[in-house]
Amino acid sequence: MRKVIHSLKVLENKSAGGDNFTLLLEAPEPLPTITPGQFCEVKVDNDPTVYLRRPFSIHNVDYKSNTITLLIKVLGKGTAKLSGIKEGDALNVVYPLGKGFTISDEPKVLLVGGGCGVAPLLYMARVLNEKGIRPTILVGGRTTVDVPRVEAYKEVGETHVATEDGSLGEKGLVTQHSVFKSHLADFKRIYTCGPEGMMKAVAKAAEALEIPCEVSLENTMACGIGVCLCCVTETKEGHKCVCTEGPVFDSTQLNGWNIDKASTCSKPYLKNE
Amino acid sequence: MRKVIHSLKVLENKSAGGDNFTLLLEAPEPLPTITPGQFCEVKVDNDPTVYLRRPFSIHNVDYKSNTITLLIKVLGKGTAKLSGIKEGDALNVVYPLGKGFTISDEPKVLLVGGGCGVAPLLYMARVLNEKGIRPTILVGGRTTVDVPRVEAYKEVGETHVATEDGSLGEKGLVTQHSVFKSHLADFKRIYTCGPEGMMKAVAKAAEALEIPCEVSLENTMACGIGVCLCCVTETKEGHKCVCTEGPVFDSTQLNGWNIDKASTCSKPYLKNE
Amino acid sequence: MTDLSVKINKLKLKNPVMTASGTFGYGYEFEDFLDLSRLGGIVVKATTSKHREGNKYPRMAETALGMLNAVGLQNKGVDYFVKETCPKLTKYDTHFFANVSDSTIEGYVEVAEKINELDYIPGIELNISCPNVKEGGMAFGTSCPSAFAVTEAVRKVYKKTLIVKLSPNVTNIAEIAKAVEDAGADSVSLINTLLGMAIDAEKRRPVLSTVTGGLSGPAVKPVALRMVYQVSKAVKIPIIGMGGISNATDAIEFLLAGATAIQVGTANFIDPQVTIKIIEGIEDYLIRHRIKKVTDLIGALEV
Amino acid sequence: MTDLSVKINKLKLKNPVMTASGTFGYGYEFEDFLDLSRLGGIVVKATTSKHREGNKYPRMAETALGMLNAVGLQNKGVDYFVKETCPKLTKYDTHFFANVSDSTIEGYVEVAEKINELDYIPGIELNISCPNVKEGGMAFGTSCPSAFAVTEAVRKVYKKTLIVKLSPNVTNIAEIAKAVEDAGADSVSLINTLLGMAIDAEKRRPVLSTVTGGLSGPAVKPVALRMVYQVSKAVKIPIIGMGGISNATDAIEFLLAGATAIQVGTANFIDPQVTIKIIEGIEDYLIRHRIKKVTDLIGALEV
Ligand SMILES: Cc1cc2nc3c(=O)[nH]c(=O)nc-3n(C[C@H](O)[C@H](O)[C@H](O)COP(=O)(O)OP(=O)(O)OC[C@H]3O[C@@H](n4cnc5c(N)ncnc54)[C@H](O)[C@@H]3O)c2cc1C
Ligand SMILES: Cc1cc2nc3c(=O)[nH]c(=O)nc-3n(C[C@H](O)[C@H](O)[C@H](O)COP(=O)(O)OP(=O)(O)OC[C@H]3O[C@@H](n4cnc5c(N)ncnc54)[C@H](O)[C@@H]3O)c2cc1C
Ligand SMILES: Cc1cc2nc3c(=O)[nH]c(=O)nc-3n(C[C@H](O)[C@H](O)[C@H](O)COP(=O)(O)O)c2cc1C
Ligand SMILES: Cc1cc2nc3c(=O)[nH]c(=O)nc-3n(C[C@H](O)[C@H](O)[C@H](O)COP(=O)(O)O)c2cc1C
Ligand code: FES
Ligand code: FES
Repeated sequence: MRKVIHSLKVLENKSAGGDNFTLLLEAPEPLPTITPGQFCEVKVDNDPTVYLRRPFSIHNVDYKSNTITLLIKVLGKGTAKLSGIKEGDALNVVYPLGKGFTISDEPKVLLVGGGCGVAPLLYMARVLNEKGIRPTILVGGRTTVDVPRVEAYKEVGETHVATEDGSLGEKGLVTQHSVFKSHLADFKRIYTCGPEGMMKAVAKAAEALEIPCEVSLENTMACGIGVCLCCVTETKEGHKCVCTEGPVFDSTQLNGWNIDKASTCSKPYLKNE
Repeated sequence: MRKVIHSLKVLENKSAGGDNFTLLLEAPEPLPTITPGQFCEVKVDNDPTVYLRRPFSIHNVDYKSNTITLLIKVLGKGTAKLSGIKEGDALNVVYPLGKGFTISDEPKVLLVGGGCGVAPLLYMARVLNEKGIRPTILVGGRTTVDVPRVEAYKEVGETHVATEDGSLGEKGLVTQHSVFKSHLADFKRIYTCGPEGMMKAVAKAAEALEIPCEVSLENTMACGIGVCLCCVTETKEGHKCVCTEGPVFDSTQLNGWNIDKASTCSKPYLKNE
Repeated sequence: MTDLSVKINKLKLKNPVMTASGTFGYGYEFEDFLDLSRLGGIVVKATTSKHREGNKYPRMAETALGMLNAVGLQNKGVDYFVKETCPKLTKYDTHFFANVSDSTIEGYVEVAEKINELDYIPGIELNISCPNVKEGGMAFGTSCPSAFAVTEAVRKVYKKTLIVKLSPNVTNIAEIAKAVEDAGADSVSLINTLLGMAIDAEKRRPVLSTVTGGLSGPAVKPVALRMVYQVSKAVKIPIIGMGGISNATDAIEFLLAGATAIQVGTANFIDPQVTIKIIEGIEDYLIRHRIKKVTDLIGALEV
Repeated sequence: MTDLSVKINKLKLKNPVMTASGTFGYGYEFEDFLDLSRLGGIVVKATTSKHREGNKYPRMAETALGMLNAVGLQNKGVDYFVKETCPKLTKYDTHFFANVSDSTIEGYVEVAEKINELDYIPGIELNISCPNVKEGGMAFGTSCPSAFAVTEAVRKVYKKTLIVKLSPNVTNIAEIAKAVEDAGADSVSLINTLLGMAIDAEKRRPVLSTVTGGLSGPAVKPVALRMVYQVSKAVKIPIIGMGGISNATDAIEFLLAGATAIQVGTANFIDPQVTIKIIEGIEDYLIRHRIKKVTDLIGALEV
C-alpha cells in the first residue's frame, strides 16, 4: 500500500456533539487504497505549542468523491487547533498508515467502540457491508455526547449503545451491555477500539470464548512510519511498532498493556476521573 | 506616561501599496497619552517561528475614536503573519513605549523619512498641525510603492517625494532632493526616520548647518521596556537603550552607528542590494 | 486557605515565583503592569565591581521558541547600585536579590561585601554562569574547584542568604551543585543560559557581535527540568529552578522535579504580566488537586 | 553547473545532506516519499552487538519545537543487520552508514568488525553519545580518555570511513572532538541529543518511562550550531553537523559554521520529504549567491 503526503482540502468541519467533530477532506488526486483501521498523520499548522504530527484513524473513505473523513475529539492543543479549521483550508496529511483490521468472510461480526475510539469502526462496517456483512456495533461512553455519530453507525450495522449514566441506550459499560453479556458467543469475529481498559475487558471475554479479537491501539507517536521506534507496545514477540505493525493487533499477541498510561480516549470513559 | 497592555481590536487591515499595509486598531479603554515617535510592541500569534514581540512606531493616534494606526512593511516572518490579520481579530499590544520626538514651537520644521521609516512622521506632523505648524515633509524610497501613504502626508504638510528610479517625485535619494539640497538652511528643526544610511546623511547635513536633528533608531529588541539591554546604541555617554532612552535621539548624541547592520528599512532604500 | 509560601534558607517568600536576573530590570520597570509586592522575589540585573559597558550591538537573536542574548553584564557597578538603585527598591513589599558577577574572585567578594551592608537586600545570587563575558563569568561555574573557590570566598564575607547560580554548560551539573553546597551556599539556582549561536545565512555572519550567546526561553525547558531533577538528587539545600518557564504548568513541573522556588525570565518579555498569571495558576492547581501547601509539591514527582 | 558534492575523508557524497540515525529507519521506509538516491547519505538506526528490546513505552514526549526520545537502542543486533537488513540496501545509489553502539568497548569492536566486512557500507558512525541507555552509550562520549579509548579500539579493526558521533552533554565538546581525532577518527558528527526531561504535571509523573531522554528538533539548533563552530576551530577532520535542521537555511548555517555535511533528524517526522527540499534549497542558495561549489560555504562564516 503506497503512502502519500497530500494537502487535503477541508470541505466541512462539523460538530459531532460534545468535544467531537468531523473533518471531511478532499484529496488532490485519486485516493490511495485504504484499509479499515488504518490511520493518518496530520500536520497542525499555526500553533507554536504543536510540533509533531497528530495521528487519527480514518473514519470514512469515499473513493467516488475522493474524500476521507476524520472523527476527532478535542483532547489537547493539537485537536483544539484542528477543531477551529475552516472550510477551504488545507491540511497536510500523510496516509494511509499502519496495518488495519483483518477482514474475513465470517458474517457474525461484533464491533465494540468506546468514546472517540469508535472512529475506525464506521469505515470498517462499510467495508463489511460491501461484502454483504451487516455487523453488530456496540458503542459506549460516559454520557450521550461521548458517543458520537450513533446515527451513522445505525446505517451500517445493528447498533447498540451503553452509557455510564444511562442517558442513551443501556446504563453501564459496554461490557455490561446485554448484547455483550448474553450474546457474545454468537460472534465469530470481534474488533474493538477505544480506551485500553475497555479493550482489555473485551479481549478477555473474547479470549475466554476463543473468539478472534482484534484491538486497535493508540500509543503516542512521533513519526507514524516505523522509523523512530517511539510507539512500541509489548507483544509476545517483544516490542512492536504500533504505527507499522499495528495499530491493529490480535489481542492474544499483546502482553502487559499499561492501562493507566493508556489511550487518550480513556478520559471520558474510565469511571473515576 | 503610563504603559498599558491592551488587546486591541483590528478595525481595518488595508494595503498601503507594495509590501506595506496599515492596521487600524481600537483600544478597549481610553488610549493612554502617546507622543509622536513612540512605539508599541505587538505579539504575533499562531506562528511557531515568531517568539518575541515585534516593535512598530505609532503611525497615527485618534483619541476621539480611541484608535491607533500602524504602518507596517512585510520584511520577514512576523510582519508577513501580521499582514494576514483580519478585521475583528485581536492584537495584544504593549504601548506607548520609548521617548518620542521633542516638540518645539519652531515653525520651520523638516521631517525626512525613508521607506517604512515614514511611519512615525504622520502622527508627528498631526501634532505639529495642532500647534499650528505645517511641516515640510520629504519622503523617499527606491520606487513608488516604497513610499507609502504620500496622500496622507500631503494633508498634514508640504510633502515632497524622491525615488531612486524617478517613478515618483524627483529622481534620487532624499538627500539629493532639491528641497534638501537648496533649502535645508531654512529649517530650524529636523526629524528623521528611516534607513540608518539616510539618517546619517541627513544628520550630517543638519549638523553642518547646526540645525538640531532628531533621529529615530530601529535596533532589534527583545523586551521593549528597558530591562533586557539588548537594543543598545553607542552614544557619547556609553550604551543607551533604544527602547527607553530612545528610539529618538539627538543626532549629536550618537556615535559609531553601524550602517550595514542597520535598520530593517535599509533594504528597499540602499542602492546596491 | 492555600499556603503558597516557601523558604529559601531562613528566608520566607510569599510564593515560589521570582523573576530571573537580566529579564526584569530592577523591578520598577514593570510597575505599570503588575503589583510587584505580589511576587515571591525579584532578582535584579547583574552587578559587578566596576561599571561595565557590556558587549557591542547586536546582542540578541531570536531562535526557535527562544532567544540568544549577549548583553555581557552591562551595569553601572556596585557603588552606583548601592547608592542610586537600592534606595528606589525599598518601597516594595517583596524580596530583592542582587545578582553578583565579576571577572575575578576579588571582584565577586568586593560586590558581595558591599551588598552585605544593605538592610533591604536579604540575599544575593552569585552568578558564576554568565556565558557572555570574556573573562570569569561562566568559567567559574564549569569546574568544581573554581565553583567551590568563588563560593567559599564570598561565603566568608556574605552573611545573608547566598544563592549560587549554576551554568548548564557542563557535563555534570550535580557535581558542581554539590561543590557549591560544600562551600557554604544556602541555595542553588539553575539554569543560566545554554551557550548557543545564530547565523545570518544571507549575510554569512554571526547574528551576535560576540558570535555566541546565551540561549533562554521555552526551548531550554526540557534541559533545565532535567538539571533541576539531577541536582535535587545531589544536594540538600533548596533549589531555585528556571529555564523556559512560561506558565503555571511549567512552574509546577519544576517544583515537582525538586525546585523550592522558580524564576521566570524571558517569558516576561512576551507577557509582562506572566508572573502574576503563574502565581494564580499555581494556586488554582493546588485548589483543584486539594493540596493545602505548595511545599507539598516540591520534589513530589512519582518516578 | 553548481557542484553540491562534498568529501568525508576519501568518500565523496553527491551532496551534503544526510539523514540522522534513528530518524530515518533503514531508508526504505521513506521510499514512498522520495527518491533515496538523491540523498548525500543515510545513517541507519543504531546497531549493537546483541539484539536489544530498548526501553519501555512511553519513549517520547513533545516539547517546545522539539521532542524527547528514550528509545534506548532497540535493534535486532549486528548479525541480523548483516544478514537481513543490509542486502535490502544495496539497490539504492547512495551511501549507507551504520550507526554503531554498545555498552562495552568489546561490543563496539565486535559490531565494527562485522560491518567492516560489508562491501556496500562505506563507513560507520560510532555512537558514543546515546543518552538513553543505562550502560555505556553517552558515558563514552563525555570524557576524553573514554572517547579516545573506544575510538582507538574501533579504529584498529575498522578500515573504512570512521565517523565518531559526539555528545552535546559536555563542558567542552572541542576537547572531546580533538581526542577522537587523535584516536584516528576520519570525521566527527554532532550533536546527538541533549539530555532533557518532561513531566506530566497533572499525573505528577515523568512522561518518559526512563525519566530523562534525548532532546532534538529546532529547539536545540542554537546549541548545535555553536558546538559545530567550536569543534571546527579545534579539529582538522571534516565535521558533520546536525541538530534541529529543518530547512535549507538551517543547513547552510551549519555549513557556514564549519560543517562539511549535515544530517537531518527529527524534521523527517514532520515532513518526510524535507531532505529533498533542503538539497534543492541549498542549490537555489548557491545559484542566487553565485557560488559554484557548496564546499565554498564550509566554514565561510565572516566573524
Ligand atoms: C493510531 C491512532 C489513531 C487515533 N485515532 C484517533 C481518532 O480517530 N480520533 C481521535 O480523536 N483521536 C485519535 N487518536 C488520538 C489522537 O492522536 C490524540 O488525541 C491527539 O494526538 C491529541 O493531540 P493534542 O495535541 O490534542 O493533545 P496534547 O495536547 O498533545 O495532549 C493532551 C493530553 O493527551 C495525552 N495524549 C496525547 N496523545 C495521546 C495518545 N495518542 N495516547 C495517549 N495519550 C495521549 C498527552 O500526554 C496529554 O496528557 C489516535 C491515536 C493513534 C495513535
Ligand atoms: C522602535 C522601532 C520602530 C519600528 N517601527 C516600524 C514601523 O512603524 N513599521 C515597520 O514596518 N517596521 C518598523 N520597525 C521594524 C520592525 O520592527 C521589523 O521590521 C519587524 O520586527 C520585523 O519582523 P519580522 O518578523 O517580519 O522579521 P524577521 O523574520 O524577524 O526578520 C527578517 C529580517 O529582518 C531583520 N530584522 C528584523 N527586525 C529588525 C530590526 N528591528 N532591525 C534590523 N533588522 C531587523 C532580521 O535580522 C532578518 O534579517 C520598527 C522597529 C523598531 C525597533
Ligand atoms: C536578556 C537576558 C539577560 C540576562 N542577564 C542575566 C544576568 O545578568 N545575570 C544572570 O544570572 N542571568 C542572566 N540571564 C539569564 C536568566 O536569568 C535565566 O537564567 C535564563 O534566561 C533562563 O531562564 P528563562 O528561559 O526563563 O529566560 C539573562 C537572560 C536574558 C534573556
Ligand atoms: C527518535 C530518535 C531516535 C534516535 N536514535 C539514534 C540512534 O539510534 N543513534 C544515534 O546516534 N542517534 C540517534 N538519534 C539522534 C539523532 O540522530 C540526532 O543526533 C538528533 O536527533 C539531533 O538531530 P535533529 O534535531 O535533527 O533530530 C535519535 C533521535 C531521535 C529523535
Ligand atoms: S511512531 Fe515512529 S515508529 Fe511508530
Ligand atoms: S529591548 Fe530590552 S532593553 Fe531595549
